[in-house]
Amino acid sequence: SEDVARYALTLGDDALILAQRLSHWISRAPELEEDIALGNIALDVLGHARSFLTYAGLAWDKTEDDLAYWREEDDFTSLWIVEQPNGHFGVTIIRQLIVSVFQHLLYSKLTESADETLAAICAKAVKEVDYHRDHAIQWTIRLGLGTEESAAKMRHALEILWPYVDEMFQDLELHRKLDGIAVLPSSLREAWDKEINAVLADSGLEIPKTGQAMANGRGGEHSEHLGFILAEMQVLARKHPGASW
Amino acid sequence: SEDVARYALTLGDDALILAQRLSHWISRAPELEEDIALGNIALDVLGHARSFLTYAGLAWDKTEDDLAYWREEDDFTSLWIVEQPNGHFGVTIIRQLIVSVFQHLLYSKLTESADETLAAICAKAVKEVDYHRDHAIQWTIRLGLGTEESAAKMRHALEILWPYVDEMFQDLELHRKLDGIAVLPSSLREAWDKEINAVLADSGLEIPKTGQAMANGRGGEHSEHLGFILAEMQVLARKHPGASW
Amino acid sequence: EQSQARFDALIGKDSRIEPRDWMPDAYRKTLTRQVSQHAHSEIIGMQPEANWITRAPSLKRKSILMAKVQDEAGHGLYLYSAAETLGTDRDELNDQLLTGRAKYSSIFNYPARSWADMGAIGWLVDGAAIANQVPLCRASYGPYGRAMVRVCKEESFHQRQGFEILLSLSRGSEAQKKMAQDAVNRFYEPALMMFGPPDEQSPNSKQSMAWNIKRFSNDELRQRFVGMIAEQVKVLGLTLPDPELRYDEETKQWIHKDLNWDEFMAVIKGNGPVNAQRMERRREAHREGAWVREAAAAYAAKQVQSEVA
Amino acid sequence: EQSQARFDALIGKDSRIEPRDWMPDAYRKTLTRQVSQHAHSEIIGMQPEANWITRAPSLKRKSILMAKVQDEAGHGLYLYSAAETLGTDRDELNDQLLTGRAKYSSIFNYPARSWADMGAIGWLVDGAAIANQVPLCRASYGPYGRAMVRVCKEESFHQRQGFEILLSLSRGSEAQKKMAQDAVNRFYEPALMMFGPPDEQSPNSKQSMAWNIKRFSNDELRQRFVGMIAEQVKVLGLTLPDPELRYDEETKQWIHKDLNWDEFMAVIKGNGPVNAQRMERRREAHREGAWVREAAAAYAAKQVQSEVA
Repeated sequence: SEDVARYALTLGDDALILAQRLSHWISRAPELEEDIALGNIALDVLGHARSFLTYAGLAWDKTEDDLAYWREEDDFTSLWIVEQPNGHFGVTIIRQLIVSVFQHLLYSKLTESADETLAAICAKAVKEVDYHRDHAIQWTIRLGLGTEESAAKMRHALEILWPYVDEMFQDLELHRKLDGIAVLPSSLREAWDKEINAVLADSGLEIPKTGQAMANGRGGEHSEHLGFILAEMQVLARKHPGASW
Repeated sequence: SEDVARYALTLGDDALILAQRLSHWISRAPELEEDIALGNIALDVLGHARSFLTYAGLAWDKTEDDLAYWREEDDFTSLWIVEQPNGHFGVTIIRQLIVSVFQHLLYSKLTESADETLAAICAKAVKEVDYHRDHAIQWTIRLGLGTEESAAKMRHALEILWPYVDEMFQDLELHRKLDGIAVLPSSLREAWDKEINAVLADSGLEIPKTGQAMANGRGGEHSEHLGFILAEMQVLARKHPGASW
Repeated sequence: EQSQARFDALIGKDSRIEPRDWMPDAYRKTLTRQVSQHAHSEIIGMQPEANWITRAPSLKRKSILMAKVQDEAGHGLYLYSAAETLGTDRDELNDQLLTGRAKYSSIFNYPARSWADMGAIGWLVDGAAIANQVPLCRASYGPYGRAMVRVCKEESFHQRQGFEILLSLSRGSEAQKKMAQDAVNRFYEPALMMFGPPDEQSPNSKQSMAWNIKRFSNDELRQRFVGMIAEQVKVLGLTLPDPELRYDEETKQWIHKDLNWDEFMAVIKGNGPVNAQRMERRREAHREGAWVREAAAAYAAKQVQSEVA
Repeated sequence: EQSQARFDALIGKDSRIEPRDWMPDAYRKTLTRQVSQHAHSEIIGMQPEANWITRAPSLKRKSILMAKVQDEAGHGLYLYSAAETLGTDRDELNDQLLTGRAKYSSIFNYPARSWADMGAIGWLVDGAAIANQVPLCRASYGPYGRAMVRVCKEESFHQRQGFEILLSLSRGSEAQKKMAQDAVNRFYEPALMMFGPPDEQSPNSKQSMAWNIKRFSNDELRQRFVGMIAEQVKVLGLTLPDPELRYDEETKQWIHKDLNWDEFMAVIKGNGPVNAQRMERRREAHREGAWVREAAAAYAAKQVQSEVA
């Protein structure tokens, strides 16, 4: 149904924008192993985006590329957290921690979705996200406990990214309509809090005292970053309407 | 003539891309006074770009905006030095030093161009560039002699930007054809070297031992940066072909 | 005692208080807070517009926008200078901003999502600012009043430029007109809230009026502003997102929809869409610029030494 | 003496030298240089392609490109490992790269200006690399030869992907075809120069061949490569920018245009279009990542301590 497509679109957009952000690390990481790790994660996440977008596109007779390259900013439904800049490595790690723990919980539940395609996509994706989550956790601990400098950078990363946490858990009308198919984001909050609290405790870090941004990416109201991300991502495709590559 | 237009285009493109780079500092400078100073410089340089492009466009019945927003990367003729990223403040200052000393010499000579429009544009521009040059020189001295850290950053800035110096002084067939109208870039080299050497000596800095990049911006062969600069600069205009703003 | 009497007399005959004059601590404190908040607002207010400089759709608009953002930095400078005459230096004021102890106008915590926002910000946000600020040109504290004269002159220029941006868009393609309407829809209510809470909930206003800092109440200023934009929007060929808006002939008042003061309070508390981003940009610029400021200071110190030697 | 004899015997019967085996210093040094240069080339070679990941024109191509650049990082890792078996550790090898003491393939000092360069790099650059590397799978040094087997497998996959990119473009719109031809024009000559100077100017080759590291001369390899691409370019519907190119039946040799060895030498010396940029990107990543590596090391040290305690 179109509702399922709209739901798949939200999952696809998050993954697409996150992959775009992560891929910028390739050839710029702190060490070669991380060029590979972040690149692998980006590649996995791009794969999830492609699956979700391809599935969503069926409802409107659109391809993954139609959806990725030919929508305008306010047609995108990505969360603000995935739009946030890479910053230094610690910022990227904290963003990964926040998002991959969330995605892991979400995709795990979605493997039981009444929508078989969504369940199948998530069954594959969840195994990969499990690794992303582990990668983020290990680095959070390492940098949280490493040096004074790294701990300070991690605290800073938490401070600048924390405002975008609540948005992930906002229930929409769409979620409620898709009972049995979609997962109510709010239902994941408790488990997410528990896991994040445990990781931060293991890392000598704390939940920062920041406000929460009035973010409404699902409604097409995006952070100021998305316009720049899309300008770069879409520039070539848009110069050649109708082209095959 | 079309040759004069092509020459004006080269001057306009340098200024346009430099203005685009500089304008990114606004709201990000090390102190409020520098937000204003760099912004003023960017605004001046954009003004020069507009004058040169408007004049160039007459030959092809194009507006400044046609030329700025609707040409492809390989139609641009900017030098690689102006395409280089802002980096930290010291990189921007050294780029300004290299370019504004060059432009000051160039525009000064062009005030005597047999082409009256070019002469008039440059007569106005040279006064402004004189200030840009002074701004760059003062900061080069201040940062070169300030702290160990600032001196190290300035040495680094010189190293990464020096490879793009020779390109500025390359004579083209176009310059030779426009005898009395254009200035042969090579004719400025001696004065430029002298001035730069003096500034670096006053700043406790030296000309770095780097290679020279095979740069051919005038021929439309650009650094890898220009594509990104144009994607951002042109994105909005290109979404609305034929629109007025 | 005598000082207080002299101060009261100056206020009483609507004269100006100057930096060298004695003034009550509360007056100094109130003014320092107000003037520095105003300065901070100019500085933070550069960000939504800076966001579109590199993407401005014509070189003329790019140039105008750059000049405008420059002016805002300039306003920030005058206003910090005015605040400094009250005895708090700029580093301390800046520190208050960076640590979140000082506020700035909450309107700048909304993102500038489209080019049309450059129009809406100019027309509505600068428009509201002017309505607020014109009376401040007569503020009892001399340096503030004089700074405001200069600021207001430039702001009204900016407002006209904003209006022109919207006018061009509304006369343009369907997509452009839609962009303009969308921007007006988003900025209308936050702009109306720039005048602050309704009078009955604004306890500080009375003292400020007694001191001849504030000349009109929040609601009075909001009325003037709504009346003005209700007329101008017709020229623009756009609509205000307020179906209830009308002029009530009986009460001689503009009736507008209820404003979302819960949102206003949330934004002030730090929970607006881009509070975190705005603050981090400021902090980042400060952090990244530290070595430059240190080097400049070290160089200046060496110069002094060598002159002495 | 005895060791040398044993080494010579192994080489003589075309057997493999393994890390534990004795080997002449010159052999070790030559191999260390060659293997680490190869590793560096993989690492620097990521940059021109990384330049287009964020702008790839379809998600499928983006995905393939990301996987390719990943593979290159992986090749870098195997090759550094192979080099380490010769007794120089990775930090030292990396330091040689960052300080400019070590070289990398000069082809990567040309910019990737358009999407079609992703095709041309895959088809021509990886193609030339494969022609060079397939014989290296039989290199006398075991770890190097085995690493090359793995590398070659993936490279030939990359080459096919590059070919496919160009094929799609050449069958596409006029603009796409032009983009493809332009990329081939720019990469043809630098790719031919990847095999190194003509044999008569390549003094080191002889020793490498005697040691069973190199199996064919520069010119022999270049011949094979030119022959291959001269055929393939027809399938692409593109042309090679070499009007002189022909197969001479008499000499059984491909005749190609004179290559610009002055440019080649200039690029090697650091004066190519993007040498400075490539090196700075590597240095920047190293510099910006220092705190991460330090923290990881500090954490690892603490773990060891707590295990001991």
